[in-house]
Amino acid sequence: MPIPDLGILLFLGLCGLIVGSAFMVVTSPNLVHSAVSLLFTFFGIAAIYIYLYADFIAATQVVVYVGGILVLIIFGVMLTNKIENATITSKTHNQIPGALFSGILLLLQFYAIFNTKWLVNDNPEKSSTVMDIGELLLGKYLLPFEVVSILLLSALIGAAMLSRKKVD
Amino acid sequence: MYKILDKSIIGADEMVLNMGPQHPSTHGVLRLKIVTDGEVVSHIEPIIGYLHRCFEKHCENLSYEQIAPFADRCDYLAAMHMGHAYAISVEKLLGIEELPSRVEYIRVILAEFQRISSHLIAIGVFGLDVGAITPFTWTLRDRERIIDLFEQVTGARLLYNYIWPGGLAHDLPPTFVNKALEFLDYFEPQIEEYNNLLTTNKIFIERSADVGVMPKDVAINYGVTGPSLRGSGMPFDLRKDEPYSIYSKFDFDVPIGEGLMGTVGDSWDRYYVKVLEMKESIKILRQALPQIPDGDVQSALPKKIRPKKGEIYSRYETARGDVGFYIRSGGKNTPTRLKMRSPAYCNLSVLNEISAGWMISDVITVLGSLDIVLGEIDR
Amino acid sequence: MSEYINNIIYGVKSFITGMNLTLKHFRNKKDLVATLQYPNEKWPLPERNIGFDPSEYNVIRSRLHVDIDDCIGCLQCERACPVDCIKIDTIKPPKGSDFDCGKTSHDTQKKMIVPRFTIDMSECMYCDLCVHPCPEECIYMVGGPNEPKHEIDYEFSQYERHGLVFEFATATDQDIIDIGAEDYLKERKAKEEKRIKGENLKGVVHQEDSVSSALSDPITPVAAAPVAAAPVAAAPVAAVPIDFNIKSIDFIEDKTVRGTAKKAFMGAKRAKLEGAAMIDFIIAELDKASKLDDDIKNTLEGFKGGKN
Amino acid sequence: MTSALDYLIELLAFTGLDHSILVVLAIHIPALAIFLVMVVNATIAVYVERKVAAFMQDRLGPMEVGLFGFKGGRRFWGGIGQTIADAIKLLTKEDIVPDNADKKLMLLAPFIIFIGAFLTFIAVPFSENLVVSDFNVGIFYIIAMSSVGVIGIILAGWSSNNKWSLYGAMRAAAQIVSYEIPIGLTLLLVVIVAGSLNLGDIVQWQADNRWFIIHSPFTFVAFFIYFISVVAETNRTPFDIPEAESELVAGWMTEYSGFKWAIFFLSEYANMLIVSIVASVVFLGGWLSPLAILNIGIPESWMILDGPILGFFWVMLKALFLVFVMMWFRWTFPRLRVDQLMYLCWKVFIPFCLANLFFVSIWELISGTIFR
Repeated sequence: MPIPDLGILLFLGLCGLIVGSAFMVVTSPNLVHSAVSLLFTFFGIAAIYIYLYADFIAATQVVVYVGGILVLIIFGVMLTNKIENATITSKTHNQIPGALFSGILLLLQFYAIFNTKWLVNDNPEKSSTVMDIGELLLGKYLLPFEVVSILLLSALIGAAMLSRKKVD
Repeated sequence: MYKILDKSIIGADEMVLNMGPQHPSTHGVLRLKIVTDGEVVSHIEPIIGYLHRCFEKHCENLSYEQIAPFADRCDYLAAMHMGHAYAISVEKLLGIEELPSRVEYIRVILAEFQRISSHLIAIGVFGLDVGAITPFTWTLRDRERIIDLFEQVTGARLLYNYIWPGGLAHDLPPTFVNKALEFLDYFEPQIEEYNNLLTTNKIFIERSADVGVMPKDVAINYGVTGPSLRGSGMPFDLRKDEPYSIYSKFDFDVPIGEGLMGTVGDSWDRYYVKVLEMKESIKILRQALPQIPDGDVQSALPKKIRPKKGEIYSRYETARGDVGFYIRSGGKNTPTRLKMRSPAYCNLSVLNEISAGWMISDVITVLGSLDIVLGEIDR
Repeated sequence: MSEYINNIIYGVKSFITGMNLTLKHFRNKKDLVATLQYPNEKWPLPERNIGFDPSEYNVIRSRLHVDIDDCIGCLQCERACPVDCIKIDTIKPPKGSDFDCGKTSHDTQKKMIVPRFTIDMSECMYCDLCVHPCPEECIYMVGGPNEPKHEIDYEFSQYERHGLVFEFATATDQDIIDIGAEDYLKERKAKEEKRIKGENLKGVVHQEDSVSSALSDPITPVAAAPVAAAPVAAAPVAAVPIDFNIKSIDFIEDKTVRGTAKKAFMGAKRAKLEGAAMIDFIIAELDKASKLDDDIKNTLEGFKGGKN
Repeated sequence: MTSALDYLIELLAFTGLDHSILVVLAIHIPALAIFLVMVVNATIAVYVERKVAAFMQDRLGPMEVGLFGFKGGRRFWGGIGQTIADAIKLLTKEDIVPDNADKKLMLLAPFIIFIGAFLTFIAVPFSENLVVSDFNVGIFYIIAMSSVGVIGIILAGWSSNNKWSLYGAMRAAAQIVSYEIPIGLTLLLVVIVAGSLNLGDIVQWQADNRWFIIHSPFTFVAFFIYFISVVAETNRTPFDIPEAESELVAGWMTEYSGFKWAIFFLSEYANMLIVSIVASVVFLGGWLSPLAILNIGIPESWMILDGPILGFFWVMLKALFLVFVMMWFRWTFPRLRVDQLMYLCWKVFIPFCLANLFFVSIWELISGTIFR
């Protein structure tokens, strides 16, 4: 029996993890359980980025989504419900239209996947992507970068305004 | 300017939190029912009685001599003070005016040592409440030395039953004065160490200054006494204002809170008054120790305590404040009614007034600065 | 702004002071460590001259000890104890007997022997009140005048609570028989047997039972105690040999009826009614409350005829 | 800088097995090594912490439990078997789960925290070439992975179904998320100067120039901001408000016992070691000998030890000193309040970091053009 390529096996395992945990996110009746499943989804996606030799993006994925957004999600779920009776649940509504809509989306995606001419690089360079990212961000994409910065800055100031103590 | 959202709109609820009866910082089996909004405390209700021992009712079935050890057990951190307070009240009931001056000197010396040891606990535990663990072990180490002195004098380390109505249980051992002076020489620099480690620490000041401010009028309205009252800037000390025993002979000051680090009457002031009071106690001890007169400590001891019909109320300044004994005698060897006004009980009642609106951590700080003893509150 | 900067500077300064201090303690640990390694090093007990003069007592309160040879059985210490941890029995020789109780070391003639002198150290609160009234100075906290005989012992411990009950009396059974108090011996033996059998415990349980079922009458708990103890003590006293006490009423199943009956029982007892008169009274009371039915009446009547 | 993983794969090549199997084999060896490092570190650190605490408080600390009958010999280093006995006790203890707790999450939470610490260790260099996997984005990876632990803390607090635990979790979340910012900004400053995210390159830059802590006044300040922030990130006193034993009983750990609690402890001390090693690598020259600054040469005969062994020694010496300082903090200072902690982060550290970032850029521009 030929030994299958472990890289492929690992990739398939990761895909399984992502899809499985994403499924858990949607179906779990407990919101906190959903949020925890999301953790595995994010981790799996970070691992996929590593497969693409995008180590910087992978680390960013963990920092932003796991360390930031997921924390805030769990934080919000915890704080907006009573802890005493722990009835944090989510329900499904409008199942039939939802299934139809997502089915159409799935078909569209398949269509896109099979009709795209994928560029396959057999010998990817094992070099850091950080330098390229930095040069692109501060060169070609400087304007979008700055616009996003201003958006974030205004969000920051807004948050500070909202959370300020009441001043008489 | 910035309106906080109406809670009813976003459907936020307040949470009731039970702090105690088993909690590291309630100083015993006190239970605090805290209503919190996030970290901010909106209402505190102290629930007491977990240590209730029917002290007052029990005393009606005990002879006057037998009450003395139970009085000690009320405030177990300042047992000498409670014994002294009870002895003074029974002497008043019996009409004993004059005691041998050796007795008075020994009583005052031991009471001041007890004040230092009790304040050491208060300081160390307050440090523990705000998170500093090292000052606690240092103060307990020094308190241990005072307890050694007490053990030498009385034979017991915590609950002494040494001061009896009309006299003392034993005389002082001959080496006591030297050992006591030795201790004072050792102890004075230690206070500076505590100050360097805790009192002037920036984090400690941030945690305690301006927190739980108790204005003078609030303190008086709630009947707060002792260092907590003096921390609010009210120079009221029974040792000065209604001198009992021989306190009028000594020269000492009554330290009050001055708001050095924040507002007058904050937790830091209540804490610092205790540090200053230890210094004043050392002052009294330095005056009293060399001039203990000779004499028999048991000459005024009544053979049998059977007071005439009547009632008295006597007050005494313990380490925690003004303890009062009301005794009504029916002419028997047991009191027909004994009522104790305990200082920590009155001090605790002010908790909600001064710490509502602060955070959970601050409730602990305020509670620590009030320096309560549950044995005395529940009796 | 200057306040902001000053705050930071003060903070850094105070942190350095504090850290210096703890480092100083860390480095001078050899001199500063205050711990005593307990089983290897013992707490130094304060010393005092040991003598018989009260001012020379060693005042250490570690354990009560009695020099029973010196005890004259005056019961002063028992009375002084606020927690009743001392229990003393004394037997006087009958008049005209030539029994010699002995002399104390103070040359006092003893007038009675002490067959029981127990101190329950688990109850003792070390208040020292029993030591001072003793006329013969024979009870003291170990470390007292007879210090050379008894080592100061502050670490006594036992595996069972019972082990902390110390018996100091040395009077043998023979001594008690010699003095002519066989009754005392019998009584003691009976008590001991009862204790081993656990009858006292049973009594307590029964008593609590009846108290809880008859709570409607506040006097019952107090009054029930002698009744529960009756089988032992009351046998010769009972005038009418009818086996009827408050527990006999328990056959009534309805709680309210039973309560009324018990109330009536206590009323009868207060009125010093006994035997058949008592049962009649109870029946009458139940009838008045219209709670009487035939079963109860018959059973109660049955008590009149002796054993049920 | 080559990584231990590559080295192991080369080493195992003689077996002639398939490359992918070699990778799997080679992964397990460093994983075991990391686990051992964590366990040994926790065992020793707990013992040292207790002794440090005891000596600062004029006590003796553990004195009774020995190792194979050896009680530590000297009076001041007695009880060396104490933490091993404690570990055995914790492993054999009953595992208590509250009735209304979310049992699955309560089991999962300690492992998430553990995995966070474990994954971080992959990129932590113990010496030159002594790193499991040498990432190009080393520092960034470490920051990313150390932020995973906070989810474990929140879950632990939430799933216990205890109000105290919930408070601990809320505080932990706010605290750790906030303090990641000053940590990121201070490390960013180093990255700007060194021009690389790779830890090996950063140490190489320090070898070529000078240690970062003495490079400029701004990096000097940055070191202290970094160090204090990581003390907060690892929940140590004076920033231990999530567990604050005098307020919240034990915060998010209140309902945990036995083995799960031991895992929390393991991770806490592992995190302490990680942040100390990162501080020593980034700011204190890593495996560079401090003797070189003082122009003291090492004897020729010792040069055999150069490379991994001596480098390991220097890294660990610097890191363990920082761990000691953390313990020293803990036994000296009171605890801050939640809002004061946030004040310190947002109104002191972050402004200072931003100013630092600005000034260090100017400093580098000037020193780069004028002095070089």
